[in-house]
Formats: sequence, C-alpha cells, structure tokens
Amino acid sequence: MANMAQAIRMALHYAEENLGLTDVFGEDVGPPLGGVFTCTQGIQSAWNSPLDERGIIGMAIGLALAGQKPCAEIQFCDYIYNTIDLLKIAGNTCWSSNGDWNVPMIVRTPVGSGIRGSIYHSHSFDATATHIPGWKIVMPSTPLDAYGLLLAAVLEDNPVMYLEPKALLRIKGEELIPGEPADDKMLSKMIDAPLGERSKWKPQWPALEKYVVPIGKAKLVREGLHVTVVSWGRTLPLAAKAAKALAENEGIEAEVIDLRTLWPYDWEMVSASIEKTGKVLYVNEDTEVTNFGEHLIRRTIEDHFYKLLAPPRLLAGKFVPGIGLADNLEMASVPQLKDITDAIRALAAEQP
Amino acid sequence: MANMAQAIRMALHYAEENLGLTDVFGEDVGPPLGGVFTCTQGIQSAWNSPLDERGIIGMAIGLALAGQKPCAEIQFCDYIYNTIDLLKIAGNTCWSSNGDWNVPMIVRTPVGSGIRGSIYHSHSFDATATHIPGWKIVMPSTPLDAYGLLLAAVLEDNPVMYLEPKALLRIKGEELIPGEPADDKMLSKMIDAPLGERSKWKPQWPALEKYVVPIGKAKLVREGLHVTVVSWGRTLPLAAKAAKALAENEGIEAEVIDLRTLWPYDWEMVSASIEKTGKVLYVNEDTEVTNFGEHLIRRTIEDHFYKLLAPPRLLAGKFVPGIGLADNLEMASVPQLKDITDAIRALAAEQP
Amino acid sequence: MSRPRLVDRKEEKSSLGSLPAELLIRMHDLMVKARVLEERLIQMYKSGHGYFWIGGPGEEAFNVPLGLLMKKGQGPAYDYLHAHYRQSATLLALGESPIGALRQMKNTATDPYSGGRNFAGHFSKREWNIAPVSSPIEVQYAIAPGTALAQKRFGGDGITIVTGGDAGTAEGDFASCLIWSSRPGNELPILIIVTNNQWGISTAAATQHGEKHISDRGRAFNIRSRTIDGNDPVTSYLELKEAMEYVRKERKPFLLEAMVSRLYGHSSASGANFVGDEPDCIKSFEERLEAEGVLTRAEMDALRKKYTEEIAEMARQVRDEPQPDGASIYDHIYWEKK
Amino acid sequence: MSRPRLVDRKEEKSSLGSLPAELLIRMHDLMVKARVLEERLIQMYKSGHGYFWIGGPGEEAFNVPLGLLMKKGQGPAYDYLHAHYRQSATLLALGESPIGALRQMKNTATDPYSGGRNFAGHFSKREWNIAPVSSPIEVQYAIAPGTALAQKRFGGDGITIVTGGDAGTAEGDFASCLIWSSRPGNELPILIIVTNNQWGISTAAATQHGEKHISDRGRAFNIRSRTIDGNDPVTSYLELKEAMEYVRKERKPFLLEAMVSRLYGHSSASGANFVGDEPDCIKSFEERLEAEGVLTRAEMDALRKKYTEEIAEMARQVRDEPQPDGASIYDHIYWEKK
Ligand SMILES: Cc1ncc(C[n+]2csc(CCOP(=O)(O)OP(=O)(O)O)c2C)c(N)n1
Ligand SMILES: Cc1ncc(C[n+]2csc(CCOP(=O)(O)OP(=O)(O)O)c2C)c(N)n1
Ligand SMILES: [Mg+2]
Ligand SMILES: [Mg+2]
Repeated sequence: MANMAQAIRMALHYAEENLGLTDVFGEDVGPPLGGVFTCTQGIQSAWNSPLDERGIIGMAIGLALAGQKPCAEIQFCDYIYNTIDLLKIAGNTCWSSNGDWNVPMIVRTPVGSGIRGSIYHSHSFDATATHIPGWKIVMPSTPLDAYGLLLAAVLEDNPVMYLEPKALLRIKGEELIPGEPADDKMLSKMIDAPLGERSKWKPQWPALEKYVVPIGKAKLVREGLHVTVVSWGRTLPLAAKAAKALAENEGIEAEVIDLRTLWPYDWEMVSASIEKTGKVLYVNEDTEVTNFGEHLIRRTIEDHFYKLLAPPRLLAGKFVPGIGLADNLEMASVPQLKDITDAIRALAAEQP
Repeated sequence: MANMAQAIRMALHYAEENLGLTDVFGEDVGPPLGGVFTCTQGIQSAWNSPLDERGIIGMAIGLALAGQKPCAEIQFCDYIYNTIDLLKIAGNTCWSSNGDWNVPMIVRTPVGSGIRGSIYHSHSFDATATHIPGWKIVMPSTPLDAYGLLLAAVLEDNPVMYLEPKALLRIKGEELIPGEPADDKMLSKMIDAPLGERSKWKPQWPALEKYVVPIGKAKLVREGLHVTVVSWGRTLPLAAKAAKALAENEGIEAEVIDLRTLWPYDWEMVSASIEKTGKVLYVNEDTEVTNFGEHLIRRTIEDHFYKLLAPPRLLAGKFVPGIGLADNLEMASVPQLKDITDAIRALAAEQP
Repeated sequence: MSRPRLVDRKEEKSSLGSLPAELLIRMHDLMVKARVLEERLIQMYKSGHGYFWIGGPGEEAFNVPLGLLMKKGQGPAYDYLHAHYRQSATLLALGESPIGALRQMKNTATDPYSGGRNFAGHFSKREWNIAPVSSPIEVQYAIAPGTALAQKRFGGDGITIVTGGDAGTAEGDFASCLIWSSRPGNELPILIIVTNNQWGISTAAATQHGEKHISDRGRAFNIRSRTIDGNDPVTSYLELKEAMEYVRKERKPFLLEAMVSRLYGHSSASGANFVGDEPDCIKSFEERLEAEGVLTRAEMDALRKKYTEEIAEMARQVRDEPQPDGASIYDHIYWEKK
Repeated sequence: MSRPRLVDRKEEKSSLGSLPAELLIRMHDLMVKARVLEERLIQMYKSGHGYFWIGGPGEEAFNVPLGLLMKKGQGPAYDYLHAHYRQSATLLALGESPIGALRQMKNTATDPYSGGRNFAGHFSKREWNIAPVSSPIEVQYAIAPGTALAQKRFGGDGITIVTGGDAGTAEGDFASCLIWSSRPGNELPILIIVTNNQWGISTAAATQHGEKHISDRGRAFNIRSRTIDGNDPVTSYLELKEAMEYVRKERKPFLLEAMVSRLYGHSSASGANFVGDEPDCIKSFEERLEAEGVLTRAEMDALRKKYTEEIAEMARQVRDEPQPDGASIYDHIYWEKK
C-alpha cells in the first residue's frame, strides 16, 4: 500500500488532471526535489518558489482570487508563523467583502514531532489554525484519508489548511487507494523519483479514481463502551494501538475517533460517543495551553456536563518553548504510546 | 484621577528615569504624536520607527540581547500577526540557548473592541499570546494596575506582553497613582501634549513613586458566594458592574476576579474562589474557539470537577472573521454588559 | 525626501497640450467629483454619520488617470487592482457611483463593498477585478503577484496593478513583491505603484527612509522604475500610459512611484482638516485649465456645485438606509455558491 | 547568477603576498580544522551519532577571516555575531574548541550551546556576543539592528555582524535589515553579510532571483555594498577588514556578499555527500600556499592528520557523555538570575 507521502502525491496528480488544481508550489516543491518529504515528485504543476513564506501565502491568495486553484506548501509549519496575518486575510476575505470574493486555496504543511526534528521541525499548528476563522482544517492519519481529504480540499470553495503529520508520511496504509496497484514495490517504481539524476524521469501514474473524504466527517476507528478517545494526526494511531492493547489485555474498551477535520469538526459523532461512554480523552501533540483540545473540553462540558462519569481529559504537548533534539526531551514533551495508554487506563478506572 | 493612557505614560516616565527603561518605540510613538492613544507623549526615550512590525519586534529582541531595556509598541494588536515567529523566538531564546541568553523586552499593544474599530482595530490577542511559551502576559483594567504592571514589566528579566484594552485607555481611574496630583485638570495640564503645534512642549512630570503590581497576582474586585466571574481587560469592569447590579437588584452575589496576568496566572486565587462558589464564568472578548478561557475551563475541570455545582462557562467573542463596523455587528460579536449579566444570572440559577 | 525626479519630462511642467481637451475635461470632472465625495465623507464623519474616515484627497491627479487607463472587467483578461484606502478617485474614474462610498461610511447594510462591516475607502468589486482593500498595510503587495501570475499564464494584455503608501514600503511585503515579480523567466505583468505623500501617519518619510527614491529599490531587480509628479494629472496620465503599455506588452513588472499630497492629513484620527501647506492638484490643474482656455472658472465652479449637490443628496438618501442586523455576523464566513 | 564581481581587486587572484605568511598559515590552520570538524560531524551523522547535520564546509575561506577580525568579548564594546548555521569556522577562528559542536551533534547534556536541545551548527555564546543561531531563515536580519543600535549609542568601535544565505534574502527580513540600518541620521554600525552559495536547498538562485548581485539591493539605501570571492581567504580577509574598518569608524552599515561553495550539499537531508563540482577553497588555497612556498604538502598533510586525530578523539569522548533528562524540559523557560 502507498505511504502517506505517495498518497498525497497521487491526490495532487489526480486533482491536477481532473479537478482543476493549477499550482502546487513552495520551497523545493518542484523538480528536482519534489518536496522535502517527496510529496510533490512528478507533479506537472509543481514549481519552486523563492524562500519567502509570506510571498507563498500571498501568491496563493492572489492565484485564488484570479480563479486559479493553488495548493501552496509551507515546508514545515514551524515556518508559517510569520504569515498568520495573511492566513487571517485568506480566512476573512469572503466575510469582509460581504460575500463578494472567495479564496479557494489550499495550504499544505507538515506538522508535529516524531522525526527528532528539534525545536524547528516539530511544531504543531492545531491551536493556531483553529483560532483563525474562515478556514477549513483537515489532518489525515492514514494514506487513504490523506488522498480523500486532499481531493475534498481541492473541491472546496474556501481556504483549506491541510496538515500533514510528518511522523506518518512514510508509514504505509492498510487500505488501497482506488486505482493504486496492490504491489507497493510496483507503485514505488512507478511514482517514486530515482535517487540522483532524475531530470529525465517521468512518473507513470496508476489509473487513479475519485475518492473524497468529506470535510467535517470524523472516522470511528474502534468501537468501545468505557471511554471515548478523540485524536488526530500522529497521536491517532498511537491511541488506536493503546486501545487495542487495553482491550486485549485489560478489558478496557475504548472508542477511538479520528477527528480528521479539525474545523468544522464532527461534533455529532464525538457527542454521540460521549453520550454512550460518559468519559472522554482528547489527545493531541500541540502545547497544552490554549489548545484546541481545550475547546473540545469546553464543548463537552457545555453539552454533557451532567451526564459525564468523569472529567473530560486532555493529553497534549507540554507547555515548553520547543521540542528538544535529544530523545529524552522529545519523549517527555509530547504524548507517547505509554502516556496515552496510561491516560486511557486512568480515565477508564476513574470513579467519582 | 489619571486615565489609563496617562497612567501608562507616567509609568514609562518613571521607568525611564528610575528603572533603566531605554527605548520606547514603534510607529508614531515618538514626537510629535506620542502614540495614536497618547500613551507615549513626552517620553524622553520615545522614538518613531519605520512602518514595519517585524522590524519593531526584531529591534526589541536585539536591543534586549545587547543589555538595553526596550518597550516596543505595535500600534494595534491587529497588526502583530506577521510577527508571531519573532515573538516565539523572544519566548524561546532563553530555553533554546539552555539559559545562556535572556530577552528582557516589553511589547505594548492595544487590544479589543469598544471604539467601533471595525475589522482591523478590534482584535484580541489573548489566545495567541497565551499559546506562546516563554512570555509573561499582563492586561490591566484600571489605570493604577496599568501603572503597577508596567513597572513590573520593566523589572522583569523575560519578555512581557503588555496588552492595553483600548476601550479603557481613556477611562479615568478611581484610585490615585502614587505621586499623581489629586486634580485631573492639573494632571492634564502637566502631562498632556497640547493640540496642534507642540514642538516646544515639555511635560511637567509629577513626583511619581514606585508602585509595582506583581506579575502573576490577580485582584479580587468583588466578593461573592454564588458564582465566580473571572475576567480581564474591557470585559472586567462590565463584569463588576453586572455583579453589582445583580447583588443590588436580584440578590445574586458574584465574586469577581480581575486576572490581570494571563500568564503565569493566579490559579491560587481563582481556585480558592471556585472552591467557595462551585460555579465559574470566564469572560473575555477574544473569539471563542481555542480561547484562553477554554484553557481555564480545562484547568477548572481538572481540579474541581467533582465539587462543581454547575458546568464552568465561557462567555467570549463569536467565532467570526472580524468585528464589523456597524453598531449591531460589534454588539453581536463581543460580550456586552447585558450578555455578561445574563450569563451570571443563568449560572447562578443553574440547578443540576 | 528630495523632490520628484521627472525622469523623461525633466523639470518643466508637462504640457496640457499633450492630451486632448476632452480628456483633460474628463479628468478634471472626475477629480472634482472625487474631491467632493471625500469632503462629504469627512463631513459625515464630523457630524456623526460615520465612525472613521480615511481617503484620498490629494491623490486625484494620479488616481483618476489610473482608473481611466485600467482595462475594466472580470477575470484575467482584465486588469486587477489591489488598492489601498486612498483610491476613491480610481473607482469613480472606472465608473463607480459615489453612493457606495457614502454607504460604507455610514456602515449601512446596503454598503456594496462590505455590508457595513469595513471602514470607508475599503472597496471591493469582483465584477471589476477590484480586490478587497484590507487595512493591514502592504499585504496587497504580497498578494498581487498571484493575480499577475494567473494573467501571465492566461496571455492577453490584462495586468495587475498594486498600490500603497510610502511608509508601508518598509514592510517586507514590498520587497517580496519586487522579488516575486522579477523571477528570471517568470517576470510578471504587474504595475507596482507607490503613492508617496512623504508621511506615514505622523512620521515623516525623511526620518525613516534612507532611499533617495523608493523606486530605486526596483533597480537591483532589473525592474523598470520611475518616480513621477503625481500631482500633475497630465504627467500622471502619460507616465501611467507608458508604464501600463510596457507591462501589457512585455509582460514584465514596472515600479512607479508617484509623489502626491495628503490634503486632509492621515485620517479622521488626526482631525481630517485641510492641511494647506501641500500642493493641491486640483487647484493647480484648474489654474492651468483656465490659463489655457480649456475651462472657465465659472464652468469649474458650476461643476463643483453640481457634484456637491448630487453627493449631498446621495448622503441624505443613505442616512435613512438600514444598518445590518446583529445576526448577520454569521453570513458569508464561507462562500455561498452563486 | 553571474560570477562574482571583485569590485576593487578585479579579475586577478588576490596575491598571497598582501598578507604576512604567519597570518596565511593561521588561516589555513583554522580552515583545515573547521573542515575536519565538519567532516567528523557528517561522519557522526552517518554512523548514527546524531539526527541531523548542517554546517559550513565550503565557507571556511570567508568564515575564518571573519572570526579572526572580530572583536571578541561581551557587551556593546565588542562585536555581536548573528550567525546562521554554517559558521563553525568563525567560531573556531574566535578560539572555540571543536568539542562543543560535537556535543551539540550528539545532543548531549554537555552541549554548551543548547544542552542537547538544538541541531548541530546552532551556536550560542553570550560570553562572546554570539547570539543564538535559530533555524528560521533570515530572522537574524530583523534582530541584528537591535544590537547595532545599542552599539551606536554606546560609542566605541564594537559592531554588529549578521550573516545568512542567498536564498533567504527573499524573506522580507533582509529588506527590513537594510531599512533599519540606513535610517537617515540613525545609520547603524552593522556589517550585513550574505554568503551566496547560489542554492537554497534544491533550488538554484538563478531560477528565483532577478538581481545580478544581491549586494545591489543595498544601493537604493545608499549602503556601501560589495560582492566578493568568498572562496579566496586573502580576498575575504582584505575585504572584510576594509568593510569592518568602515563600519567601526563611520558607524554606518556595509553590505557584503561573499560568493562561496556548498561542498557537502545542503544538509544531511540531502545526503551530505561531497559535491565535487564546486570550487573547494581549501584545495585552491593549499595549491597557492604550496606554489608560493608558504607551506609544503607534507606540512599540510600532517596538519590535517593532526586535526583528524584530535577531533576523532573528542568525538570518542563525547560519545559517552550523558543525554539530558526528560525532566529538564522545564529548565530555563524563564531566566534564572545568575
Ligand atoms: C500592518 C499595519 N501596521 C500599522 C497600521 C496602522 N497604519 C494605518 S495607515 C498607516 C500609515 C501608512 O503610511 P503610508 O504607507 O505612507 O500610506 P499613507 O497613509 O501615507 O497613504 C499606519 C501606520 C496598519 N494599518 N497596518
Ligand atoms: C523561514 C524558513 N523557511 C524555510 C526553512 C527551511 N530551510 C532551511 S535551509 C533552507 C535554504 C536556505 O538557503 P540559503 O538562505 O541560501 O542558505 P544556505 O543553506 O544555502 O546557506 C530552507 C528553505 C527555514 N529553515 N526557515
Ligand atoms: Mg504615506
Ligand atoms: Mg544558499
């Protein structure tokens, strides 16, 4: 099966061929590199930009205003923080012009920890992104969702922030992308650029099909009765793994939801699950002060307070200025499998 | 009594004379204007900068690294969003260098609604600021606190974000600043620059005294038994007013806390109050998704869940892309007196 | 700041005769109309019919020809304008009615640019490729290369025009615009304009800017660059025409700095009073029109009177129009398919 | 990108004879030491003793003279350096031991620059006014004017030096630096350096930059500006000396662009293999030193061997040093008074 980077590449290819995607651009996005995580290799409309994030976001807004369908990349979300004003403009242009203009652009950016990226290749962007009105924000945790959400993003009329959990970009999926060859070696031969000289290389794209994961729909990853776990991105597979182990070894049945869309999020699914379990744990790796999970806790409190069996919990990144390079530092800063397991276990065990 | 703009000016004067403040700068901060809200009139060390917020924050960091004590102004916090990366650097420099360097700088910026400032003179900065580690963040709601917190900021060894609720800048205080003459007409004659030609004008400063409001200490504005209301900035006096009216007319006794420092905040005082009332309402005017009040709700849930008599509530700005210019739009977007009164009343009345 | 350098047309005043009388009269008409509109907006502010005024009195001699020379329409075949907040004259020259500006001033629900949400002077008109004006200084310079790239790709002769003030060029976005517009082999059809009134609110350009001319910044990027007297409508017309023809044909950037006046100060925040010590482009143009017999004083007075009455009447009409509802804050957060 | 323009010293190679032999030998020594250090860091990365390598092989001819010419010390009387991540040679020339870089590579608790928190090449040394290197490209250009202003005020001859790469000059912060450094009457004592290796990761400068020379951007601001051959240590030394003397004395900015090589590609992310097709400053310097009889091949071989052994020994030592504790993440969020 494809890994997430390949899935993104295939989605971009499908979208430029079939859905009107016009520009895939950013630093090192075009040939020869095709992106620092290979996500844009072989994409026809991919081009390299100057090293200027403000220029990149500005260009995307301008292209969108002129009827193009751009997908801009910020190489690491760690470097997006000088563009927040422009992101706000992309998000407020439709509203400020009272519905005169829309800005159908996509920003893709890798987020999160997991590759020993040190202070500036480990940031999360959940909290900042969800505080900006006017955007839709998605974050896949599987290659298939990555494909389907990217197609949905291209079909959107509004700005979409597409967050790529960098720790998952090289992880292979468990489901085939429609049209993807069953053999991953073959897939790799077809669409991965060769190492070294590649100026004459052209990808051979499989006959991909349209597959859209609607923005705003979460995914029930595992059913359970004792506690609800809501997560997204890097921590989602860890939560699923923790839940599986807890079910097998300790009889704790956690229901795991992959939020997938951070905004507008699928409160219906989350709410129904909390209704059932009475306990909810929100897991993400952004720093824990003014964290998007805290919004979800507030929402939980508003709708479910009197029926909760335990306080809704947040497991998130520590409120420190960065993720340090050394193993111990990274492990201590953001939720790891053990932290998630412990948190689920504790919540399941909690008695008023 | 001095208004908050005058209080800030007096604090800057006191600090440049006595506490080593070296630079008060930003767009239109120096003569002839002395700041768009007059906060820097007559300040010796005030100077005008280029129209470049990134340059302003960068300059402040550089000055602080070189042992100066700068106080930079961003003319409206609405224009700070292209500098978030630099604010993050100011906040992470000590940590990233493992304690080698510190960055003792202050950023002052007016925040919030209340002057029909439309989309770009109405922003709040609470959520974004509190999500950046390494800073201390204060926001006075009275002239005396404005004075005392600014002196504390100048005495700090770390970056301090000093948020000025613009709706309160022209409101007179109810307490004298130590050294301030009792007669405000006289104060105005002494320290307000004349309209029109003022190139030869010099302020006559009163004999100000040192008065420090420690960073991290909240203020109990009103005692009460039924519900705790925690607020700061523009909404704080409204909360106090609502509480007073509810006590007088409806027998609802709300305890009102002015948080004053958003980070690191005075959990001890807030927590003790919640312990007493069992009910808490957090009021602020930043947009309500991924809002700092949601952090305080999470904290409340963590520490008090089983003893709460009602769900902790948030009253904040609506999650819309801006505050529209027309009266109706502004009123509908951010908490007004009536909204706060209604929220306190409803919470006081809430029965499980 | 030194005086403008009139690159081709040297120190002599441009001759009225280089333009047909009809055009001169049309430009004058629009300049007066724009001035009367701005003065009405100021008056509305002063009498409590608006919260804030900012606008373009003192820039008419430049902004009118700009509007006249634009290729008006929707989509990449036409010109895009990424304006700042002093460009009512450009809008009027494009054919816009003044009533829209009055409505925005009064923040009525009928305001065609923002439905009562935004400040005066914050135009938006998709039908004519007028991108929404937003308050943060200089962001339009980061955005404009995007529409220009779409046009480069589309072909034809549509161009992108971006304007802003002098102080704002200190923001990095101005530099970004120069860089993105001059990528080798990917030069963009963009006319980069700076209207230099030598002030940023209360701050004199001379205290913050080491450049002799802002337009000199284009030279390092091999961008054709020029500083002109924007207070002269004939110069402005001719220079804009030349610059626009270059951009339309060559599909390459041009940086044009126009020296202009700021006749009512920065905005209502600084009082919005007539300043008196800066050149008034209408006054000097009228002197020339009269001296050269193109228009008489009486004709010009009548014109001003006509616009004053027309626009006052519009202002009265606007006064009774409804304000937007509070509940409408949730409208248009996302695009509603049309 | 065209070849460097050697403004004063034209096309001829600078003569070794313009510098005393002792200095040539010292520069060579440091260049070799720096190269050996970087090669060791790469080897550590390749053998799993570090997660990421980025550094300066190919910039030694420029970075060594820079370090030698700096006025080393703490506070505004001394030079401030706002460096980027390719400046190990500058640090060594200032007298730093290579072991710090090895410790940072191995992210040990003993890492003197970040305690195991930051990537290789991210130096920080307050004692010598070395501001912490941070990964976001170009922010140092926004920050550096601050230390320069403090120095302008302090007097004396201490200056601020800021360095960065060519691709990064597309960020607005580079423009900000030019603007803030050249405010009329407030010109700053700052040496603004760009080390131009003609690449930003995989992107060739020629595809993104319309400037003939990046240094041309200084001219609009009346900043003295020059592009030099940074692969020649003699040219670098002489040009840096001249530029620094100007900045020290005149208290005004100078923009210096040095053309350099990137001998092991961008970083470990691009493989960190020797590229072979770019000028190697040590190789060419050694040829000249040998030709002119300053050093023999044998002496130079011995020197490299000596450093290889010394640094390998240090790397062995570092290998056994402890990693920071998880609990230490909460240390130094705020300043601890010393
Ligand atoms: C990013 C940003 N910073 C600050 C402001 C506040 N502000 C509004 S206009 C202005 C001065 C603009 O001067 P200039 O660019 O010369 O344009 P002018 O108003 O003179 O036409 C300032 C500082 C703003 N709107 N946006
Ligand atoms: C703001 C920012 N954007 C992107 C990156 C990722 N990045 C690291 S180095 C680099 C290229 C830098 O090129 P240049 O400025 O020429 O310096 P060089 O590495 O060639 O010395 C990029 C894009 C970054 N570190 N910071
Ligand atoms: Mg101006
Ligand atoms: Mg480079």
